[in-house]
Amino acid sequence: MRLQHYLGGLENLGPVNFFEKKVFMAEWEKRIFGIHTVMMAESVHLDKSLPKYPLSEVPTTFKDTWTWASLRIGAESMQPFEYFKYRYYEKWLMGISQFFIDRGYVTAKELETLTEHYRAHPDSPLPEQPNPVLKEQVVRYLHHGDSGLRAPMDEVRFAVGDTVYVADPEAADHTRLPGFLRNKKGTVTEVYPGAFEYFVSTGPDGLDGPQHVYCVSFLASDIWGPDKSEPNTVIYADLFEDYLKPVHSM
Amino acid sequence: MRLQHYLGGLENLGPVNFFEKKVFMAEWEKRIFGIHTVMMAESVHLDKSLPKYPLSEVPTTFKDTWTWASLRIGAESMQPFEYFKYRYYEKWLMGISQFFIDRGYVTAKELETLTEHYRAHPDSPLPEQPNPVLKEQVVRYLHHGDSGLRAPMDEVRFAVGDTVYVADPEAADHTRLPGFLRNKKGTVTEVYPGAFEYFVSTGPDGLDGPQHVYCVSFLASDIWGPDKSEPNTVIYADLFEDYLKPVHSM
Amino acid sequence: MSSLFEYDKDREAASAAKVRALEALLIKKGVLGSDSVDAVLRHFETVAGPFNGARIVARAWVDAEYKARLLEDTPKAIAELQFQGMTGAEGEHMKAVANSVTVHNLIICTLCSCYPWPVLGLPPYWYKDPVFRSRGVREPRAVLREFGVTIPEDKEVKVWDSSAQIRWFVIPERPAHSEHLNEEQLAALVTPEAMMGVALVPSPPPV
Amino acid sequence: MSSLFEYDKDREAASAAKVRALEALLIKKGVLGSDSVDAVLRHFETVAGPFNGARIVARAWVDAEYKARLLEDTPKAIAELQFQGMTGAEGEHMKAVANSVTVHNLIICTLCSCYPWPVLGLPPYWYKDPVFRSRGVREPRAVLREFGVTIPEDKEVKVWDSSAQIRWFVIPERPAHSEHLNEEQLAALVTPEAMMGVALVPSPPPV
Repeated sequence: MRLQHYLGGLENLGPVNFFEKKVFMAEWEKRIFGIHTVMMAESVHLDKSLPKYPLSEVPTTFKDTWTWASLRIGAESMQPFEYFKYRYYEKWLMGISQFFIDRGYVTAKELETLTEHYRAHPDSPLPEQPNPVLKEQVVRYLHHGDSGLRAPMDEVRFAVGDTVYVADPEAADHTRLPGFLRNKKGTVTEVYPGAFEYFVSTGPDGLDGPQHVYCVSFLASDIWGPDKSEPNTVIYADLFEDYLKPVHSM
Repeated sequence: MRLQHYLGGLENLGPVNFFEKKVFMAEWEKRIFGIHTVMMAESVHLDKSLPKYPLSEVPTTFKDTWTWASLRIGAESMQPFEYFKYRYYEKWLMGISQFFIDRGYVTAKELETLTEHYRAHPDSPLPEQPNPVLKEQVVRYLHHGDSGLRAPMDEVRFAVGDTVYVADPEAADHTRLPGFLRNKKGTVTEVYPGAFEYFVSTGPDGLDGPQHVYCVSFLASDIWGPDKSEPNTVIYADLFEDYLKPVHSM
Repeated sequence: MSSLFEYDKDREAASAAKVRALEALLIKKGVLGSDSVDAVLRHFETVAGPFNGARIVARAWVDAEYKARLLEDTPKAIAELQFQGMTGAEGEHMKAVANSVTVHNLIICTLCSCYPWPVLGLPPYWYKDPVFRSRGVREPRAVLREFGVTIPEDKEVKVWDSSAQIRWFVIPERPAHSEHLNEEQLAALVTPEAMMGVALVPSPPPV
Repeated sequence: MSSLFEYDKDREAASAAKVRALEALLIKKGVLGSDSVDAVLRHFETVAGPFNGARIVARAWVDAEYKARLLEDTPKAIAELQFQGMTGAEGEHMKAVANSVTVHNLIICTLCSCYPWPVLGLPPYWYKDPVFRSRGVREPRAVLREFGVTIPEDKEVKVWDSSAQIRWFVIPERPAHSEHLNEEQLAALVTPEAMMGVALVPSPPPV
């Protein structure tokens, strides 16, 4: 487990920076957000997600799967102390640049050289090469999304009202199980209809193929202890089935 | 508790940077190390530590207590995520500068203005004002140190071989109790002769006035669990008496 | 305070040059069109944003049956309003939770920054910051107090941590003394913060 | 690897200017003399340093009775050698621990960077780095392997975490095939890393 999986519950962090309501701290951040979102809109997995997009008709040289998982893996697999050195979109820029280098779309040298160029000439324009069909797909994607919803599986392991324990699987690079819930006791409050595909395997962490998702409630006092928790507080989390164990297994 | 008190045991941090054997990464770091050490050598508490230094004969305008605790408080009370953004001596420079501003020795404005001057003229010299008597005290301090050793207290609460539990006192800004040992079970392996004064109160954390210090051993498997610890490994820590509870108190 | 997120000019200029170089290269290589990124940004100015959430909340305030349907089947009730793109990216599976005299709700994503884009747009920096993500689940009442919202001890606090498909948003309580406002005027009172559960909707100034 | 600690020139220049301004102001205000900081630095070139530890270790290797006294009462045995400043700053309460065929020792300070200055001088950057401080107590054997030292499972590993007065140092095992070396030659083999417990002392090259 890495520190970034255990953010929930760290103490003595000082005030939340509530006054910073900006979505982007700098203009450049909009561009990396946009690049990421276009990548999601042309990811090869979109012919398996809902709705099924006619991706073969979209003229793009992008031939990879790019989902939120891809982006999260970049940030979660960082050296934990490095994680805190960078602002949110700085981490996106690092992860996405590295992805394009690793997958051979651009070379590190190309990127470095052109970065120097734009550093020296910040107003130098981008190449003018519109791609109307891709633009249409981007707009379509933004309007219709990308769901991993599947038909329900034969066996639903838990029912509303069941007491469950949260598992503590090995998780090195990526997980959807928050650290503060591991090994805690909760109650199923909702069984979502259908099963959900995460599109990316998280390896030993357990996500691979469609599975049921549950909403599970936890008393704050069961998580932080009665002395160190606020009164009358309940935390709800959506958890994939593989992250839950029946109470008798403990 | 702050993250920096819980460093011991964090997982998935990647390799130790063993190849960086330098003590100072930049020349400027030597200067802040030196300033800190001179402050320790002219701290007003030195007429109470061993040996008792004739501090009143040393011509200095420094009239405060400055011990390791003073420096540690600066780093430990940082916002935890900020802690990881700065290199070791950067944190010293931040803490020590702030101390001199807070205590009125220099103003923020003076420091800022002169910093700009040296930024523009890095080779501009320091003022030439030697202080041979202070220099002598610095050399004396470095040779003879600064011990908080006191006569033993009447009651020594634990004996070699005793099983003890480690307390978990509130600790916001400064503690000498590593987080990973809190609430763990250990065995006293040595009772150090005499009592020790820490010179600085740690408030609700508990250090205040002289107390006995014990060497306590912990099986790695008792700390990290049998599945997540290396075999045949024992951790020894020196713990102040206030951090220990007898086994029957649990 | 905002200095926590403000870095020096050199660092920003380096990032700006790098992202521009990346976008230029991706255009040249055919991964992006030069109009692709702008299409994304335009979407969050015109289609997806807190203006949608505010209108949904206002409708729920003036129509109790609509509110019941919204809580029962959020996507279906939102579809009634015929906004565009309401099941689009990051809104595929949304769920509304309602504040009341007995319950206060707060949304959070401790692992990343999940957020219901179609109804709230993109999240502010503090929502993505590790400080909120750490504290929001451990001491939500203390965090709310910093935002000026004091929740009495006998009122339950529910924190919703997104870690799978669902993106939650909060229907705040309708403020007192707002009987004279119409639906559009009510919508104008609803802030993104209120729909995240870190703020209440204040009463309108007396007429 | 060392890039983890290497920052850009601007950042270093800003720190350098700030520390110089601070030192200049403190000199002007009479807190420091212009010769004070240099006196500190000179101490670590001439008086306190790993050259002392190496000579203590070599003596322990050639004289078993000295080694026994060193382990029994470290300050008293060090005093026999009549080095300067051996009970000085950060050496007021030192303790030697010995490696053997059954035990390997490692020193660490998880809370800060405590280190026995008189015998080892000042610690290297990695010792002060949070990564070593985190991992050294949890997986000392894995950390040692990265440094090229494999400790067999049946050999006990003892980790000494400084959190009060004692500053530990390690007497490494005398290397094989070193019978022909005299005390001074042996001292030349002893590295600071060996006295911290992250390295072994290699055998000298065959004559």
